[in-house]
Amino acid sequence: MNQNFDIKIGNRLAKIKILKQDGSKILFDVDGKKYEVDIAQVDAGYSILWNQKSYNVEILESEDPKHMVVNTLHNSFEVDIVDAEYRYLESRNKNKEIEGGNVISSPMPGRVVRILVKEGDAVTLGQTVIIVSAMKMESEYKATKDGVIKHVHVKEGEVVNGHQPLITIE
Amino acid sequence: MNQNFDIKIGNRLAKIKILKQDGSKILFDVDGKKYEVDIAQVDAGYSILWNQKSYNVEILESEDPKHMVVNTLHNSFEVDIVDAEYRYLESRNKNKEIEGGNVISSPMPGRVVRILVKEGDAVTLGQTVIIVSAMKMESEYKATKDGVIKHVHVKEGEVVNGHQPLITIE
Amino acid sequence: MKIKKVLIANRGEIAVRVMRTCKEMGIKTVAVYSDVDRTSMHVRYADEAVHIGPSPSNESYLVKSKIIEAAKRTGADAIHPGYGFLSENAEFAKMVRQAGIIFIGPSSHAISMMGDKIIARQTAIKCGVPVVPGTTDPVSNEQEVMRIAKEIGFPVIIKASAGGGGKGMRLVEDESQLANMLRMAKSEAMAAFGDDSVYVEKYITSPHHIEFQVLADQHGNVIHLCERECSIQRRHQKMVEETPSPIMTPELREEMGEAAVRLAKAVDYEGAGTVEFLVDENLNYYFLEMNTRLQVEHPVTEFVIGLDLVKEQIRIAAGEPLRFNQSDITQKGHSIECRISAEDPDNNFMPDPGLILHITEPTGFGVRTDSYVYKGFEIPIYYDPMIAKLIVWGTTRNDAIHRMIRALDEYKISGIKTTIPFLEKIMTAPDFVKGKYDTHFIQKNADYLKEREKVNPTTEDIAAIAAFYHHFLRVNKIQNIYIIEKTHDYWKNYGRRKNVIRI
Amino acid sequence: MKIKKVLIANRGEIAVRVMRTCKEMGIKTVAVYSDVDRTSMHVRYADEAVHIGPSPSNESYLVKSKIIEAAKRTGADAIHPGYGFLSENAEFAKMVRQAGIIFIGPSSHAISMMGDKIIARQTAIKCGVPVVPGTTDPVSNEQEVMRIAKEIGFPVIIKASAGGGGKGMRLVEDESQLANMLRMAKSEAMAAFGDDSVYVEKYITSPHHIEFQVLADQHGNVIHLCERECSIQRRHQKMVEETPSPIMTPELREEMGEAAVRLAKAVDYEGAGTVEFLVDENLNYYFLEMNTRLQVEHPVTEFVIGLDLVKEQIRIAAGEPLRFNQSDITQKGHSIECRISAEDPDNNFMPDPGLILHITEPTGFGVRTDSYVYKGFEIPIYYDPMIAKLIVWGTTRNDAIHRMIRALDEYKISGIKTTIPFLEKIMTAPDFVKGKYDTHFIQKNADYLKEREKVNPTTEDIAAIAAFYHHFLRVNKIQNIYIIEKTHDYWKNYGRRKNVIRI
Repeated sequence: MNQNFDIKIGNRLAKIKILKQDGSKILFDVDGKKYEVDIAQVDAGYSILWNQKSYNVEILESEDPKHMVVNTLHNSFEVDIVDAEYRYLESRNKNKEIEGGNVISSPMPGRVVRILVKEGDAVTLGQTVIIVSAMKMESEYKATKDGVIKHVHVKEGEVVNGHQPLITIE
Repeated sequence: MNQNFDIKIGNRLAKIKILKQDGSKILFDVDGKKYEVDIAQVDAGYSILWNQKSYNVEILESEDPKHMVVNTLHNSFEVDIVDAEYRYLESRNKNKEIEGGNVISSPMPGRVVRILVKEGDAVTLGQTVIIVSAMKMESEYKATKDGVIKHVHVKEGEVVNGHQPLITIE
Repeated sequence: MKIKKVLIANRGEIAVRVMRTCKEMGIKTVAVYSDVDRTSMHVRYADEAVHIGPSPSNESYLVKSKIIEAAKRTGADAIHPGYGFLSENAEFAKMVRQAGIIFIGPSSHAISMMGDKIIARQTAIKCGVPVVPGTTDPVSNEQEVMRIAKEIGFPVIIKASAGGGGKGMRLVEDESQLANMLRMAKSEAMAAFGDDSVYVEKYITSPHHIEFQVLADQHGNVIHLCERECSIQRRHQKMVEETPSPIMTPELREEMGEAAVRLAKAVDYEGAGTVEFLVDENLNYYFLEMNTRLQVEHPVTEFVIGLDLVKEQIRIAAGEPLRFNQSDITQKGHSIECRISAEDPDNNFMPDPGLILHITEPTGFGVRTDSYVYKGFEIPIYYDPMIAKLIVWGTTRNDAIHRMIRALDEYKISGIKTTIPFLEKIMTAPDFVKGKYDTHFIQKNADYLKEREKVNPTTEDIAAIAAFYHHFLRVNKIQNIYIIEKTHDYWKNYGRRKNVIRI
Repeated sequence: MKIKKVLIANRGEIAVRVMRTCKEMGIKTVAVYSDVDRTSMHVRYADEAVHIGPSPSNESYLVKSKIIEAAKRTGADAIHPGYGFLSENAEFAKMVRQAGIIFIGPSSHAISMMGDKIIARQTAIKCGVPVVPGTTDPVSNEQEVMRIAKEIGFPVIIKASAGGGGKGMRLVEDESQLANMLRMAKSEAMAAFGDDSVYVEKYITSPHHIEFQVLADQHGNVIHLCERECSIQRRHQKMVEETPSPIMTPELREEMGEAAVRLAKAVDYEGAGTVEFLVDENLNYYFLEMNTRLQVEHPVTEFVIGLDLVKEQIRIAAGEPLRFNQSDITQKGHSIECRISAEDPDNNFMPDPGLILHITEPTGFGVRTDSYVYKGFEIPIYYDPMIAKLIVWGTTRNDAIHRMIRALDEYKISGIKTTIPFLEKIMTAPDFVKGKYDTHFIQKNADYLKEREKVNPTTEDIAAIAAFYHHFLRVNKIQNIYIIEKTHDYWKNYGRRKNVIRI
């Protein structure tokens, strides 16, 4: 049984092992702490009984099987499965991380209302370059540094996804 | 595009063809009658607009991909996909169909409360042979013909599925 | 005494319903569960859960010692019994209290008294609550039978003392039939039971089953919360309840309510209880029995009176005095409840446990569902087939009926057969709509209730089109493709559904 | 005139809510929809649906001619505008009526009058309804400003006539500050707008936003259905509403209710409407505006008064007289509404449209949800972020608050961020619990409302265990195996879930 992976929950890396199993009763080791739980699959997650307490945990899978969102009654956790592949990708990405900051994007999906610059325009830090609207709220996005507009990726009226590149400044 | 199959809905065999398609707008031919519909997939089925009327059709797939249950607002239909394979199986099954009537089963799941016969016992038509209980209701099952108990498939206290053979009479 | 943690000695919708109120009161909840109920909603909803044994209820939910043990183990200071199971078990109530735990319900003395039909009848007579006239002691002499029958008035019913199953039972409509009917009843009784003694009771021609909700605190205050009409029954099982009763008058309500309060006082009742009556077409009422627990149909009272009955139960059990006088209790609007069961109404109400494939519950103004099933849940074979209660409220009775029809239409439970189509027919039955019905309603309207809307040929064609298209997409491997954008946006990772079709 | 088919010129929860009542009244419904709304709930719920254009509302839901054309095409005899979109558009109301279709709402004359702030204010003054004291005409002369300020009493606010965005606005707390503040306001106004004229208005220190619901038929009968307290607002958007208002007295209710009725009568109002007031800490009230349509928050009134407002709207539009006199209107209990939006409260309420992955709605006693989203539905970016309303009722205000917390806890919407956690904080904020709040509530309690429960380390471990186990089952290909029995039993075909695990 492969259990050779760790769980990154928020910013914490948790080392978990199954020590013993008897049907739905499983003894877990979480960073050295023992949990004897009764775990049962239900609609979108698991019902877990521990120490007689009843927990409902919802698991939302993503397109990336190594990433999921885990919801408890009042908390929501971003979880990554940390295995050999994850560690490899992470070390590779580290070298690339520096270049950011010159691509303007919106954190949410929306519709481009107005583009205030064109390619080749000089812009200064803080100058509004594009306006995106979602659900009757307009958000202005500003130049993140002084520079020249290298590329306008979208058109006015276009529907964009969250985090999609809108404008690149050079 | 393979559309070389028919739809058996209830006892009716419907011949259906897609004549034309433009996005979600499709022109169907159902037994010679034309239906121009707008069809969109939603949670467990389809939203169909025809002649401006709004229909919600739920599709429940079964383990047999050729069989489904189709629910509209007030009706429930058993549907079979009639293709070459279906026709072959059907013709093959026809020859076997005669032997029925000697296996006693319950139409619903339940728990065997009492078995009133044992293998080798002679029984007469209408004699109670087994009692199954589900949801606080007990049902008596009777011999379907005069004969001898060939096999008792279950034990008292056992949980049985719907349509599972309980007792065979010979 | 402040109640901080309640163990609910039950399962299903009522366990969840009690827990909801506990949660609203800041009280922790403990579920108990049998093997098959591990993933049942009450286990998931509770703060804590204790396993108490195998699936059959006599090995789990009915084992008093296991439940008390679970309460001790979790430190629960009170037990709510729900309805059914141990809720009217005097010994259980006693054992709970002896273990130093609050039993949310009346004293075991009150439970025993009302649980014994003869004592209950005697108590009712003693405090001036009418009972069905007749003898409880056997009579055999024709003269005596005649005397009694004349005294209570025809029609009367002659029943075999040793009887049951309708054997030795005869309806006597007037004096001229008596001698003959008595002879037949006696000989039938002798043949069936080897004992020809019979007793005589007034025959209620057109009986209504009407009950009064009472609330009694530990300080001697007792009030009633008006009536519930429960005459829509199939084999003595209630299917639909409503309040106000269509036949009730303000005067009768006051009189019957006072009778219910008198009876509750007579047994030093405590908590929520229900006094059941038969009411005939001339609005004569007769005590039937008292249920010393919460009723399945309590939500219709909650809607119209505006009180959370479980909350009042818990407050009373904690020793608090009632917050209301009788004069504070007013009715507003009309409420109806339909019991939804996993049964096939088109196949003699055969139970139909199974896996819930899909469920959509009705919502909106005036609609309440008390349920415990969810998508992917398999309804166990061991317990009651009732899986949900649908309760509506309307400004008028007519509004409530139409709201119920709308809500039943919206209620979609796939994977099992339910009584929903049958309940819809009840709602449109002319006798029900007019409010002119008694306990014979289902029998009398059997043909109407069995009818199902004819399938419209267009609807069938549309269903066939959907099935065809569904299979067409499958065989041609055209699916809802998820177009995945490689972004860091969380929700976007789940992709956007686009129906990409090329023909 | 009998209404047989209603076109609902709207989308989202309000369209579904109106359709539910139509269904209960036996009225057919027609939905209209834009491109992106093809699979929206209102299209699925309606009997008929007509496509009216591209997704942006100014190309679909706001195009009057397309909507009227859809009504004609489907033979609808009435149009219900819902709220927002064309609901307060006098020209639309006129066009609908000119097309021979009933507009479910007031006359276009009443809409225009109440839509014009100055006419509305003048009308209020004319019928003796108090307005915020002050000038509407510009003043510039210091003596005049001083005279007016003294007349209306300090504190006053000086606003630039040409103004907006807070520029040229000055709060004057007493006489000594006036000259100085006036000078500053004027010079700021001149700099900002090139015009230094200002006007003076009484400053309401601790304003409550309280509105009265009115119902008026075509026969001159007008009643009010008491108040709604709507002071919990973020950037002038209501988030939570309740009735009764915690600051209301029976006397003030009667007085304000009568004022609302007078105003409705003054414009020959017809249908359901809302008169909005500012109420200060001394319970002085001032007319603000009248909304000539159904309000988002109408359900709290429905719960406490016991009337279906959409039903009354439709009856009125059909020419029926009101079924109730003012004296029939009584309040029972307490109701609160929370608006649930697809916004991230922890990120400045940024809209968060997206795909609904999973949804569980709360149910049980006293809980109502008016929603339109379902599992698998993608919330469009084009319209309002409000996706659901959660409305509760309780015997007391305290009961209602606790029920709301329970219901918010049960409400699970996965895939998008919602305002649910923020609303839960509002319900527990001491000022809210005490009922001591005004329109500054959210600002004043900003820190408290932003706080989130600290993650309990055990909860985090349990979440990690679930994630670990989930991936463990996947990588080892241990799944919920469906054990298929080869039977003819329908439900059995779906198999029985068995967690088969071998280690």
